Amino acid sequence: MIIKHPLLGPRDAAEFVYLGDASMIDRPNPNAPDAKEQFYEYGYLRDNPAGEHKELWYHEQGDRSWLVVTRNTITHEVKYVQLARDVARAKGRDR
Amino acid sequence: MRYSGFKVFLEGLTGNRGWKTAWRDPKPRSDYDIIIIGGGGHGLSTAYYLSKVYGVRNVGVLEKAWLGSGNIGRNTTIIRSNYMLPGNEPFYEFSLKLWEGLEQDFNYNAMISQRSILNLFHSDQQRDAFVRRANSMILAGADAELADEAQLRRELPFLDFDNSRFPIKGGLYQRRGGTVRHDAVAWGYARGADSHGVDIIQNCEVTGFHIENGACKGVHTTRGDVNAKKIAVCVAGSSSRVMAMAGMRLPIESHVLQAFVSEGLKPVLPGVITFGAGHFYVSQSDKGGLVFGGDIDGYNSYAQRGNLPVVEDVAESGMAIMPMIGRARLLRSWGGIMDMSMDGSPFIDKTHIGGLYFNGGWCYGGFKATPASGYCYAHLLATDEPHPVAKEMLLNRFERGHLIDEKGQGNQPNLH
Amino acid sequence: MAKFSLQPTPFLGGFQKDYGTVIIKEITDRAITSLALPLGFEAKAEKAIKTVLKLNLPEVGMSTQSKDGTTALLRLGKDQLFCLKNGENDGYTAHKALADKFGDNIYTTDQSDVWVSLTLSGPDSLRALERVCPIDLHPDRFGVGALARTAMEHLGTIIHRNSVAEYTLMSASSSAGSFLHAIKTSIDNVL
Amino acid sequence: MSQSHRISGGLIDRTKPMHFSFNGKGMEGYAGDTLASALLANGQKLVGRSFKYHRPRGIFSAGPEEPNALVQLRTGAAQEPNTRATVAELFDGLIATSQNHRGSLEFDLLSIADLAAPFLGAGFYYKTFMWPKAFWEKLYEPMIRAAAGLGNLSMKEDPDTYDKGFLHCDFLIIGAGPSGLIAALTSARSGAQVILADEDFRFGGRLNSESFVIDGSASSDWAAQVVAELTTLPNVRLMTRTTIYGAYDHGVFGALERMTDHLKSSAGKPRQILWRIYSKRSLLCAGATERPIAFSNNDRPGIMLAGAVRSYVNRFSVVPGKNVTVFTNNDDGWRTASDLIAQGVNVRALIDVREGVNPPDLTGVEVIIGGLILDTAGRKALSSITLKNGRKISTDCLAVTGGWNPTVHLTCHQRGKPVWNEDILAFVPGGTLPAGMRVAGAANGVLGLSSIIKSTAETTIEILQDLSFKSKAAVLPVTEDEAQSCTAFWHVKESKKRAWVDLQNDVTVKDIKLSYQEGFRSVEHLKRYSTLGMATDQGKTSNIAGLAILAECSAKTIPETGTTIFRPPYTPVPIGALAGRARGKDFKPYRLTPSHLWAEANGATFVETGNWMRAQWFARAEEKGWRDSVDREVTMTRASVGICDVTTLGKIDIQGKDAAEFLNYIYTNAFLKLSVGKVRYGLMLREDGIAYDDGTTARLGENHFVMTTTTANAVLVFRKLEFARQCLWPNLDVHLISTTDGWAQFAVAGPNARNLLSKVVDAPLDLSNESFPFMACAELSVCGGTPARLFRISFSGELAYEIAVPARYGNSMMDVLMKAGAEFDAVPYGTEALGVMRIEKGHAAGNELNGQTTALNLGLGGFVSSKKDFIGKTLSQRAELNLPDAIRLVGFKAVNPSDALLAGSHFITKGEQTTMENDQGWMSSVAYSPTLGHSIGLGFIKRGHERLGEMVQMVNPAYGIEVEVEIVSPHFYDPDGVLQRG
Repeated sequence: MIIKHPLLGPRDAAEFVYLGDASMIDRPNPNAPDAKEQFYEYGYLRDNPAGEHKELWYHEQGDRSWLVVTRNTITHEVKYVQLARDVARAKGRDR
Repeated sequence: MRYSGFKVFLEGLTGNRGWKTAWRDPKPRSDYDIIIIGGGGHGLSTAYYLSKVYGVRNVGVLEKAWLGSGNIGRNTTIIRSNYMLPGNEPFYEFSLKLWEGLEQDFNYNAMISQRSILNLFHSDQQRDAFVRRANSMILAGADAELADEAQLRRELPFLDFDNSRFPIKGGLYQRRGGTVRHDAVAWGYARGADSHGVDIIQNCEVTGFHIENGACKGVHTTRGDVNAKKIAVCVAGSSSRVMAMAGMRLPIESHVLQAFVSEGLKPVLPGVITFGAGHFYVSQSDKGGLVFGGDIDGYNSYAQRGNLPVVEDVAESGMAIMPMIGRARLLRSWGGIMDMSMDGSPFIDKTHIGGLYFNGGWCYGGFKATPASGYCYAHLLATDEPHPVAKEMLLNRFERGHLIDEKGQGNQPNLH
Repeated sequence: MAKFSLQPTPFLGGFQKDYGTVIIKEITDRAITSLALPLGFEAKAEKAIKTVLKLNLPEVGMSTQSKDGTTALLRLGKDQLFCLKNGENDGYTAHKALADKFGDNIYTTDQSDVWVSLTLSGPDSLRALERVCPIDLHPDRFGVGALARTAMEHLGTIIHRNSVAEYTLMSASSSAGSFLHAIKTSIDNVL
Repeated sequence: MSQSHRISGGLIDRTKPMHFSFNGKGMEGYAGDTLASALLANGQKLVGRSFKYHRPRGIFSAGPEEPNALVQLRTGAAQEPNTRATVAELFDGLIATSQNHRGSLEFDLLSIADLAAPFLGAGFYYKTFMWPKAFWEKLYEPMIRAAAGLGNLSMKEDPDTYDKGFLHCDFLIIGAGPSGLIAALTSARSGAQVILADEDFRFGGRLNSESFVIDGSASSDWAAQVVAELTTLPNVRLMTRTTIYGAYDHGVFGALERMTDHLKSSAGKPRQILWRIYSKRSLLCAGATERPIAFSNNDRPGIMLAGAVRSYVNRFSVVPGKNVTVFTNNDDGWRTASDLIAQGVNVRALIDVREGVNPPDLTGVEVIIGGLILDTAGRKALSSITLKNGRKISTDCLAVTGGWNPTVHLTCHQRGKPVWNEDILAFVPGGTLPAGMRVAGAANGVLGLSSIIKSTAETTIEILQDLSFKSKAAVLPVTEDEAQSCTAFWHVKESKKRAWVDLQNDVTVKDIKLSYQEGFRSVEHLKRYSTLGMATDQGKTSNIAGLAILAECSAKTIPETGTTIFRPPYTPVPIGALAGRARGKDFKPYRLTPSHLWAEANGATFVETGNWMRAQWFARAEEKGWRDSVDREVTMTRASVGICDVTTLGKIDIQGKDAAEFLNYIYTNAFLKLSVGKVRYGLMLREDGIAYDDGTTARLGENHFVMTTTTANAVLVFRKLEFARQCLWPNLDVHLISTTDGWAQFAVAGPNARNLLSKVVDAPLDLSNESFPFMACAELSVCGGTPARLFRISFSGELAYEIAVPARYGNSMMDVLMKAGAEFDAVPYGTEALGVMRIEKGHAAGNELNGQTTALNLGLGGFVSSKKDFIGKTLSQRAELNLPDAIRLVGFKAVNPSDALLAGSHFITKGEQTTMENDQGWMSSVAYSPTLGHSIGLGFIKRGHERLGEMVQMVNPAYGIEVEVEIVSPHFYDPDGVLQRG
């Protein structure tokens, strides 16, 4: 597979390490009243869709950036790739 | 119709005209006591044990394609019970015991061959972990044997002992482990279940659940609605997709695992061998092909095909321990979808929806579990109580903090 | 007090070899300082780079160098660069000097001994690199000054094109021997 | 002349004769021959035996689809089983032997299986061999395995080397037959980067095998001219002997280039190269594969594909027989007859199954229209055929054609599903093709040379436009379409005896019918039950016929019945090639510590720690075994001072205004208030609450920390920190860079550590306990100006420091430390002594931090802050991770001090049965403590912290050992930590 890095252009997926669903960015607020429930869902439950999937890849053999890759899990077609840091900020992570 | 050597002989004399179909091709009925979604290994064995052991015969198995088309038809055929944790080892040992009498039980030669499985280790730390595991196995009534380097040199002289990057220091044998002709398992169970009255309905895809007031009453399929008192989901590779139709999210990610077979060769490997310093396992089939594999590709996928880096990684690991296979040729590769759970261990459980049961999350270890999975699932379906050897395989274990994490990798499925 | 003194050991013993159409040479006198741009103060950092190094901030995956060739700036990532100082035998001191000049504007880390550096030059270097380097090195896509961080024979590597037929390769110093072995094997296999 | 079947002409080089042997018999061929053509030239018809019935087999095809002519090539360690003679290039000195027979090829004892064939139908083995149970593994299975398989591995290490590489192109053309050459010509002139690859050693494909005329020349001459032009173009890479074997995601292809397989020896160069080709667009020009017709006894040597007969006659100038008969359902068969006549070969008859067709004038040939072959004769080679009217025709070669199947294999490697084309009675590419791929020529179902050329040129121009290359329509060469009419005819239904569909696996029409009869009716069931298409040729010539017969059984059409899907590789790829260089010592890179040279020179034994090689111990001449060395290293370190290279610990430089806050999220314990110049131990959890890694982190400046990780987790922790930095707390100003390799770091431990270090540390650093206490750190210089870092931390429990210098000084530093330590009898110590000392101190390491244990289990609960959030906090609080009877890390010693403890043992409460239910925990680490004079262990046991002083059984049934042990504190040595603070 090839991942089109937003800064570096197309790179073989072998340079990357995969983590999983991009919802891993959404670490819950530990002070929420239902934090335990939220962390359980965050830690363990996945949509695991057959189709478009936003997922985290780490360019370990490259610039060390984490990317959010939107990829189809049936065709493997990559729709777009973003820097995870930008995504996390856009999601409003506060620190 | 009972199969036997005598029958084969008689039929041979009369032009093989008397062989009947191995199973019927029924139409789905509108009502069953239990329907099993998924006509793969686990679904068929569930149907078999439900009908044979628990006396539940009004059972329909709904399969979206041809029976055995899932992972039972695309695995590397290994059976073993070399697990470590109490949540797993008794279950897999129960499974191995069922394998040991299976062919006579269902009157089908699945070529169960207890050729042994050997896990090589290459460091003191690995050895310590294997000793711990060997002792767990023995404590649970399984067999385990630790071999040192000298013994392995005698038994497997073709391994690379002298020029290897990671020296082979020994290995953990389970002599009762081995291989099985995988398709035959599906066929044997299907034939057995069919003979006890189970309807196996192929080309019948479930398209939705009929849920009323928190209870599941039946399913919608491409061949009409089917109702049942209990609905048992058993769809490795599609667990999340199917359970999503019931509104459930699962602690599962689906990944592709590739497997490979070489051209046929005269016998070279005595049993199953796994590499401890890389990702590689190999055995030789009765036809002579080296059947081997390694790690999952590592990303979510529902495509039954893999990519090149893992092929190379597997070949590299293979050459690292047995450089004699360099001139053997890889003949075919394929991929299966593994429902990887968050701790690497499976689920056999009720769901919060009445009448809806779930069996899945077998990662890449479902084949060896086929008999016990079916037996324990049948037990759960028939009695509404978990079978004693499967009592920890519950969906709520992550909320409780009861992890069954053999590899200690945590909640990242692609590392299990 | 100081009756002991320390002698440097080059990671490849100062290896060089001329294969005719390919030449490999270990670089032993280069300081490498990593520069990190503080979050939210990238513009200030860019200005500091201009002031201190007299160089513009290159694009990610590109480099610039001073006219005299003593200083090069490699942009490895959005907020990370390597500043290479040629002719420096003491990387840590060179890094300290830079750190002092940059002050709070840039975070610096000495990387001189993290890497083993080789130049690979000659008309057949591209053919040899084809055997280990996954990056498309066609001059239209990887021109002079371009760089990429990738993996070669399982080893993380930075490749930098110095000229049409000369590359710098940097890989982890602890595995320098294996890296050299990989490059030498590639050359042996194509010549 | 020995080459009894050689004729004139062809594309072989008669100036280069080549000697070879088959089954020890010397033969001769020419450069340009394949082994198959050379065997045929020498009149060798019988070349192998089939898989199941051990029937005599000859050469069936002239290409990669060959099911029959598999040989063992070469000898000794280079022996290569299952090599298709039809693609093996002849070289001088080639040695080939036949395979899969017991006794000689001519008299195979296992051919007795053929007599038992009525009892060995499809899937017979699933129905028998079950009684008595033990006989399966003891008798039946060994018998089956010995008879099965094909060739032999040498059991020796592959003597050749392999290489890999990466290629990038705009446009990859797969196959260099007529369409591939046209595509290459058209695209080359546009300036695109083009790769043209073909598995053959000569470009041209069927142009070399046919008697076509292009632009007035022989088609093979035209091909040669095109190749000559392409050779001059710098943007075109021509790759002969290169099989594109797999299509992977996003335009990536796997290719195998055979570099030395056509040579007697590889001469030290790689035998084959595995290329990963990255293409923007690709064009599959793989041509088509001919298929046979099934009829009784259609498997005898001498029965061949008709197109293969043309190849042998036209390209290799070999006649496969002296009296050839052609059997066809299509016009193509006619060309075989006419080409043979043109070469002066006697054609006995042309038998066309079709009624009402009218072949062109085939002078002197008997043409039988509407004819059928019912049977054949000839034990080891074809001698005659019998027609439906009972007439026998004596013939030594039967050329059979049932039409052509487009070679769609690569189109299926992703999501492609071929579709049936009724016009050409074959599957053509369909469904979703691999990204960027298009298909041209016969592979796309276009038959007829002129049509192929025209349509390929058009497709190529579309592709180039798509890639934004300017391209002119090429001047197309002038040629004609050959006659192509074909009728659906798969097998001779009137045949009464076995008619082979899969020649290698011995699957007959009857087997397919039996499978259907038994309910194996999906294509996949048929394949798996009968083994159709599962041989080394993967059904290239048999799958479609099998499907057609299955369709016939169910009275369905072929497309209703199903399709066959091909998976990679297109043709088998040696495992050695897939591994490339990564084998033996090159399996993984070596990482060496900075003092490696010193250690090597000073008696170190090294051990693999991940990819690192670390000194395990330093043996002295008088020592009898490793224990002697390790005991001495521990004792002398504890008595005076020892030095250990600890460079392998991960080091991460962390800087930024928010670095302290960041670390506070990462570690379970507080880091905000760590003072500059201080080090703190830190524990990390995974987000699921399980302990992950530990180490020390030093604060060198307000915004500057240096973290150490365990050796094993260095990369993983860095990855996790980057995740936290970029994804979880993206607004923190924090920057990470690994400096693991940059600093050589040495532990200097023991009562004399300070005295030793004071000899190398430059002023003004004051090492006194007051100014540089336990857990202090500083940047300084050593040995008169070399920059260094000093940390006062202790893993051994002694007064200890870790001193770091730039890695290039590491070897020298080790030497200096030893010289400076000489007056204290300083010793170097390795990982074993390090391990002993940490067990004596009760420190957890990899065996304890195994990904299954919590801070509570490890006795590190005190490091878990309740005041702040950190990774893993919430989930670590789950109920069942905190049960009262949770396992706890404690120490163990044997009640009888001479008993040895063993890691991996389990614990059973005294008096209880040794079962899993009673399992109380396990021993994770053990060592012989020279300090205490007995074996000690660390382990986990339920409620361990409350059970100090209790005796339990350490059981190790795997080794047959049971030892009574006492639960003790894990801190065997200096439990109050007086020494390390001294």
